Amino acid sequence: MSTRTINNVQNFSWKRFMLQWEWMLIALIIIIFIVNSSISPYFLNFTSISDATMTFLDKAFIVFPMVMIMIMREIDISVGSTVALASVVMATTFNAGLPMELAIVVCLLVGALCGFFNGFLLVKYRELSAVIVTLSTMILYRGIAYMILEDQSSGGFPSWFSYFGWGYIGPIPFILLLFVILAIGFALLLHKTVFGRQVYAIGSNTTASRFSGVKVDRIKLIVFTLAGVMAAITAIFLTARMGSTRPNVANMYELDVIAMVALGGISTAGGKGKMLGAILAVFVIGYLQYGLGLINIPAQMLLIVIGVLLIASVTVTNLRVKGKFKTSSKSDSKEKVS
Amino acid sequence: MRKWWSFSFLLVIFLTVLVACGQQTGGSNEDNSGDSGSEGNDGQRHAVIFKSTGNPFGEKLMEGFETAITEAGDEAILRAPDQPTVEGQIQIIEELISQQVDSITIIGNDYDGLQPVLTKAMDRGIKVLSADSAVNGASRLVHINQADPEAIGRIQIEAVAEMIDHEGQIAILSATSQASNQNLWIEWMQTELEKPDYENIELVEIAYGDDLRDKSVSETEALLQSYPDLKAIIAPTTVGIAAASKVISDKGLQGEVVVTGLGLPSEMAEYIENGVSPWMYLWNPIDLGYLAGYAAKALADEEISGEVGDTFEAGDLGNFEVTETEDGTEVLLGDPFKFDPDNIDEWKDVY
Amino acid sequence: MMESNLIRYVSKFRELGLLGFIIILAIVIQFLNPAFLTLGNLSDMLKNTAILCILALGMMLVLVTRGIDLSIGATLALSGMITALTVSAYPGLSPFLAILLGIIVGSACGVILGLLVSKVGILPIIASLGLMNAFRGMTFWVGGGDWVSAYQMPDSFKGIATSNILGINTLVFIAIIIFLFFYYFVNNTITGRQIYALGSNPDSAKISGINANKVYMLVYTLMGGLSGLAGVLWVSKFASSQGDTASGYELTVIAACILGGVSINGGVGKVIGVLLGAFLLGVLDNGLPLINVSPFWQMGIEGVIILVAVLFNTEIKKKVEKNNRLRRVI
Amino acid sequence: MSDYVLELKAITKEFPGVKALDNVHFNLKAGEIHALMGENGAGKSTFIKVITGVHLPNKGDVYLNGEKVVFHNPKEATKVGIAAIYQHVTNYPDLSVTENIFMGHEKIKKSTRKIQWKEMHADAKALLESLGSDLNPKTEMGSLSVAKQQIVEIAKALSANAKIIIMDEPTAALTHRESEELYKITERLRDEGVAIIFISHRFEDMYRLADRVTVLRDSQYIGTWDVDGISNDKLVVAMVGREIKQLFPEKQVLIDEELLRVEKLGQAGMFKDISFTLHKGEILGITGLVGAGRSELCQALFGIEPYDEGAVYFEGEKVTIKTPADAVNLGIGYLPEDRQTQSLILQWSISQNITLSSLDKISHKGWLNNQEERKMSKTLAEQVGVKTNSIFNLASSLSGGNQQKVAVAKLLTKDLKVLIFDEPTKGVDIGARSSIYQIMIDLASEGYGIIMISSEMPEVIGLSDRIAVMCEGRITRFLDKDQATQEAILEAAMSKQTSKSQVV
Repeated sequence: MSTRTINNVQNFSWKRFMLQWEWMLIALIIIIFIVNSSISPYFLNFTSISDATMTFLDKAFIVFPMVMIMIMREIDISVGSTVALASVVMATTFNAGLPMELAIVVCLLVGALCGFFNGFLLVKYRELSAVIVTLSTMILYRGIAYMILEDQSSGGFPSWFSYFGWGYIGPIPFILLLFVILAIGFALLLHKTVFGRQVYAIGSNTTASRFSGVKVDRIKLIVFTLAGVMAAITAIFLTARMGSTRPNVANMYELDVIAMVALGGISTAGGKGKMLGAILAVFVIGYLQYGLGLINIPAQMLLIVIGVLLIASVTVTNLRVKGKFKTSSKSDSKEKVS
Repeated sequence: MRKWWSFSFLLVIFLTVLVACGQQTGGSNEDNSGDSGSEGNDGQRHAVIFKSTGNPFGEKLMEGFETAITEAGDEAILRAPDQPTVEGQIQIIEELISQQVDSITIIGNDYDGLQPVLTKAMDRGIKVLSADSAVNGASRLVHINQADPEAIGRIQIEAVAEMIDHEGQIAILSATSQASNQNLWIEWMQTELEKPDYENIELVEIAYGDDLRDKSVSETEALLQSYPDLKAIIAPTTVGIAAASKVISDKGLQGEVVVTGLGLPSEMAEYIENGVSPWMYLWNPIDLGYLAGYAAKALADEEISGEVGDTFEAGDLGNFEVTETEDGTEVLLGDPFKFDPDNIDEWKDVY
Repeated sequence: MMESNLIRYVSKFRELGLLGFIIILAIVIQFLNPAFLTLGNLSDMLKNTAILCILALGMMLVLVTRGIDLSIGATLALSGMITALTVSAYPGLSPFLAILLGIIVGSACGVILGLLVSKVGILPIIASLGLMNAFRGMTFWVGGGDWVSAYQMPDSFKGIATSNILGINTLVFIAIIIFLFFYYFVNNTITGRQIYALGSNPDSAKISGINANKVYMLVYTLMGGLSGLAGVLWVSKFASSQGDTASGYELTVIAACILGGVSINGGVGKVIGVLLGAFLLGVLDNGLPLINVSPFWQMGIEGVIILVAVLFNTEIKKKVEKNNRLRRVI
Repeated sequence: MSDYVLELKAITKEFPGVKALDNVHFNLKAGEIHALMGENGAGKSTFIKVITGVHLPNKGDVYLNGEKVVFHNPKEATKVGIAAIYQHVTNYPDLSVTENIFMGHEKIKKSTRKIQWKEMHADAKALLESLGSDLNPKTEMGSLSVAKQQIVEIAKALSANAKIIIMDEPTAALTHRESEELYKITERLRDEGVAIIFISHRFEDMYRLADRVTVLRDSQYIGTWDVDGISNDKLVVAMVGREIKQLFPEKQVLIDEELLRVEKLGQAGMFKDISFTLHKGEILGITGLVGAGRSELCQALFGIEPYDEGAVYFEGEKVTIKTPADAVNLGIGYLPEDRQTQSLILQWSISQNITLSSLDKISHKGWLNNQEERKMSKTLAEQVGVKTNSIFNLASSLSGGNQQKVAVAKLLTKDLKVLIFDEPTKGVDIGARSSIYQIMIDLASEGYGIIMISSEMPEVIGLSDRIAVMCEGRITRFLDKDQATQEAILEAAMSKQTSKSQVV
């Protein structure tokens, strides 16, 4: 109909490339490495750095699905409780006579179930906000964990199980290896597949996505279930590191995870941000914490640092989104189909 | 507008961080005196990890530890996670392993949960001992026991019996038993109660206040409601005993219901003076830390190895011997110390 | 139509339903342990619920504006700690000044959050999450890791929680005053109604000339001030101040609001409802130990009740909307 | 004193990239009803917002009773007695009727600043009664029907002592009977000396009520006439800008076999008893007043809000459509009414928008192929004639018409057979309009069956092969192309009495 031709080759722009948030995070990591090794002689050696990764990577698995959840403009604050419940159920079923391999499967199932339940409630009751749903299940899941184990701890796992928490493959911690593999997997899933594209679409404009034939409900269910599964994986690693578990493990993990995702440049207004950013943020917070630990900074200072870092990073990401962001508004966060 | 606020906010943060850093390098903060030091190069470094920050018992214990280590001319590192969790302690231990400290003294948040990381520390040549709240025998070389659990359990029953003339209902208000100490003591209390001397004493309930103020208060109130004839509450936990005493004072039940157990003199001074708690017990956390400090030093110097029969000298406290327990070996500090109206004044400002 | 009338009735008198539930619960507990409905126990219960009520009322306004405040536990601890340190250093300080100090500290915390939400434009859940960490850290920091104990506090200060005013315990008295204030404020002042208008429809509010930022500042500052007040009362009640005071308490407060029928989507929330919501939790806290429910079951039971309340609410709302639609055409 | 209570001279309002008002004049006498007419996107809403102080004009002056005034915010306009009742009812659904009426000017006791509920409830009741309504002022606003909310809005304007009331498409969502009531209220207000600006694109409203009429077109002022002094045809030309027929390309009528058959479709509270058929190559126009259930019907066909009763046959087979994905899989596509919130993701590139609904075509086993995506979006963007230089430009950078073309291009990515266009030219400028019509005609001749929902009479008459007119949830009449006249359609759209026998 029209003779006009439209360009379909994207020019590479240095400016756009360099203005990415991820560079800021990489710069932060470099600064942290420099500062850490200058204030502590124990930081800059291979064992130290690989030991460090082992201490903070367990909760980082939840970061992957949380990135997707926050891109979809939702939130899940029940993940910490899910970790606790999955871990407790795993230990209990094992001590009730189930082989460890099966107990691990049960753990993953419990995680998946918890996540699915969150997703199900959100999809069934579209008018409910994710904050309220996951706040309720957060109390509920940990409550169930307490019902099962009360204040006891449960452990006595077979020795091979501790490999999850402490094992090395060559010089590389097993947990790091798995993290990298999953990180690549999730990054590809989010950025290179139809599924990922649809996740962004949902976060940018849920109604338009639904009208475009995107199966919004199904995708939300999948992502929330994934969050549950990843929480269960965290539970496995955490339990393996402790060799036993209790209902109060993984307390406040959700906050750490959300802090990492927010620092990773994922806009709280939905639709924006990259997996890489969040992965880098895991290392920023992890090494920062570890470095401050090496100079034996008191725990309370650490709390302040993390809190301020979270707010500062969100402020900066907000500045980048420039004015588009509105403080939570009903029409913003909840689609209206009618 | 929003932009302006954002920038000014970031500026405030930046300045605050600068100021905080400035203070940090000023390094007058006692808590982290450990970081200032590269002075004595051949000096050893000994770390102690308490359950969580903001606990006066812990502060005093670490103070004692630091005194001992300083006396020996070494450097002390005092750490605690912000929450009483195993995860937090694991992270700290990893950091200490990276720093290649010479010894780690742990006040465990869980009996078994620290075994993997402590084993790793020992594999890297770090001497590990526990104090106050033990970790299992496989994860430590020796445990510094504040007092014999048997003695702690029995002495509280004896005290209660004396307070209520060997007759009436009593209840126990415990913490959560995660650190397993309380459960062990309660077992010994129950054993002691089987003696014919106490046949008129009835233990009606063991309640758990979770070591939370509000919870301990409601549990105490529930006990008083459910058992109107209750004569005494034993609270072998510092939070529980203070909460229970507070409830009794507020209700004006002095003399009708007595409270005893294990409490901090500073927290309990008020109630010992007003008679709610005629007396109570605790060990001296400063001494406990002090002893742990010397034990850590002795282990690091390979003066002792944690075997039964080893002996070492702990500064002003004299000589101690390593003894056998059901799970591993231990060093016993001594009997619990009794705090009563006569001596509480001199102790309440100490810890 | 019978059914739809019933539904409309239920939704209108949600508070009555809640009250009914509390009464049934009370009867069950009473049946299992006769010590429950005694004067002594009821007054204990009131005292224990007073602080929760105060905080829940503040949280209600925050939720009505579609916000949330997770930092109140930390704010409570911080202002409690600062007040406790002050009274231990100056034992002659009048308790009124102590309360005032707590309110000022709390309000300052609230102002920071309000600025972050209104001026910087951070989502309330993230902003308050960050501040929660920061305030908690500061509490440990100003306290230097130590506790402030009963003997360090002057009697006048401890007396705040134990004394009586007009024959009513001071805590309860303060809670009643605040309740009355809120009742008046949200129902009978323009500012109070503006809070609801803003939560009900932010875009219209703009057209009506309501200054949204001012309202956000107001509710978060008010919330902070109430947390500060609660901090003083808490410390006085337990005669002890620690770094981890009221850790995680924000969730209980939010739960009370949700039970009381406050909608997290804004615009909806009644003072009476919130009061009843707090009472329900108070009855559970007080009653479950009395009927020997293991303390470890309490959290699970609370979780189930909250979830059921939330879902029940939405179902009712859906039905009402459908009925409205059915009445409309054809 | 001026003759006019309100006068606007040479108002120009620009938004980044768009001139929303260009040199517009307007005046209003006391005690008159002045109709403001124009097609969607002509600038009526912006004009209202200038009067009410929501927008500050870039050029031009506003005079109130002969004095120059500047409104910086809505409150200032309210203060001097200007009230607006907006098209999308802007109220507080969770608050009571009384509060909605008095929002912004609550009655308070001077000394205590206490809100005087009793007085307010009583006043609200009196106000509503004066408008002939027996509403309980304590009712929650959100539970009322649109018509009743409308009345509350009028009461709100009155309570603010408004001397000038602006009604923005108030009858759009009302039934005939409700409209009649509104007319009476409006006339009563006029007789009491209130000046009323009445915005509508229903000629019926204008003839029934207005004394004078002002027409805007494409952001420009066209003219002001006495209603008695202008013929219908002239008014249409004034609004549309040229003879209607010119806009619409010739379409060969080539109606083929049946594609879609709908039998007795119904959805509680929205529509009932809908039956029609759609053939290959046919454009079926569905018209009626806003709120007649047209959009709801089509959204039900597309699976957004499933229907409760009745059956849908696609190519002769009975099908169930529960989700949009079901509909798309069958071959039904939907162009939503509001492209900014329902169709496009504005912060995405043109290319990503075009491919969103058919990602499976540019992917292999779930993996996206960028090469394919670029090729596909380039082809389609060129096919519908989007005016842009790169497919990587953001959708938000396009004008309304070009955005709509992107939305149409989205539909073409799929192997669809039935296309539902919901108000395809809403807010689209004249130029882009004719190209969208061209696209629709072309699609029909390619064999698509097209359902077009539209409120624009000329477009319905000019494009459709058949027209179904809806009123209050039912199809009241089918008109063939040669029977279709504005009058016939209007009559059917307003007829409350549904003759069921006419349903084919």
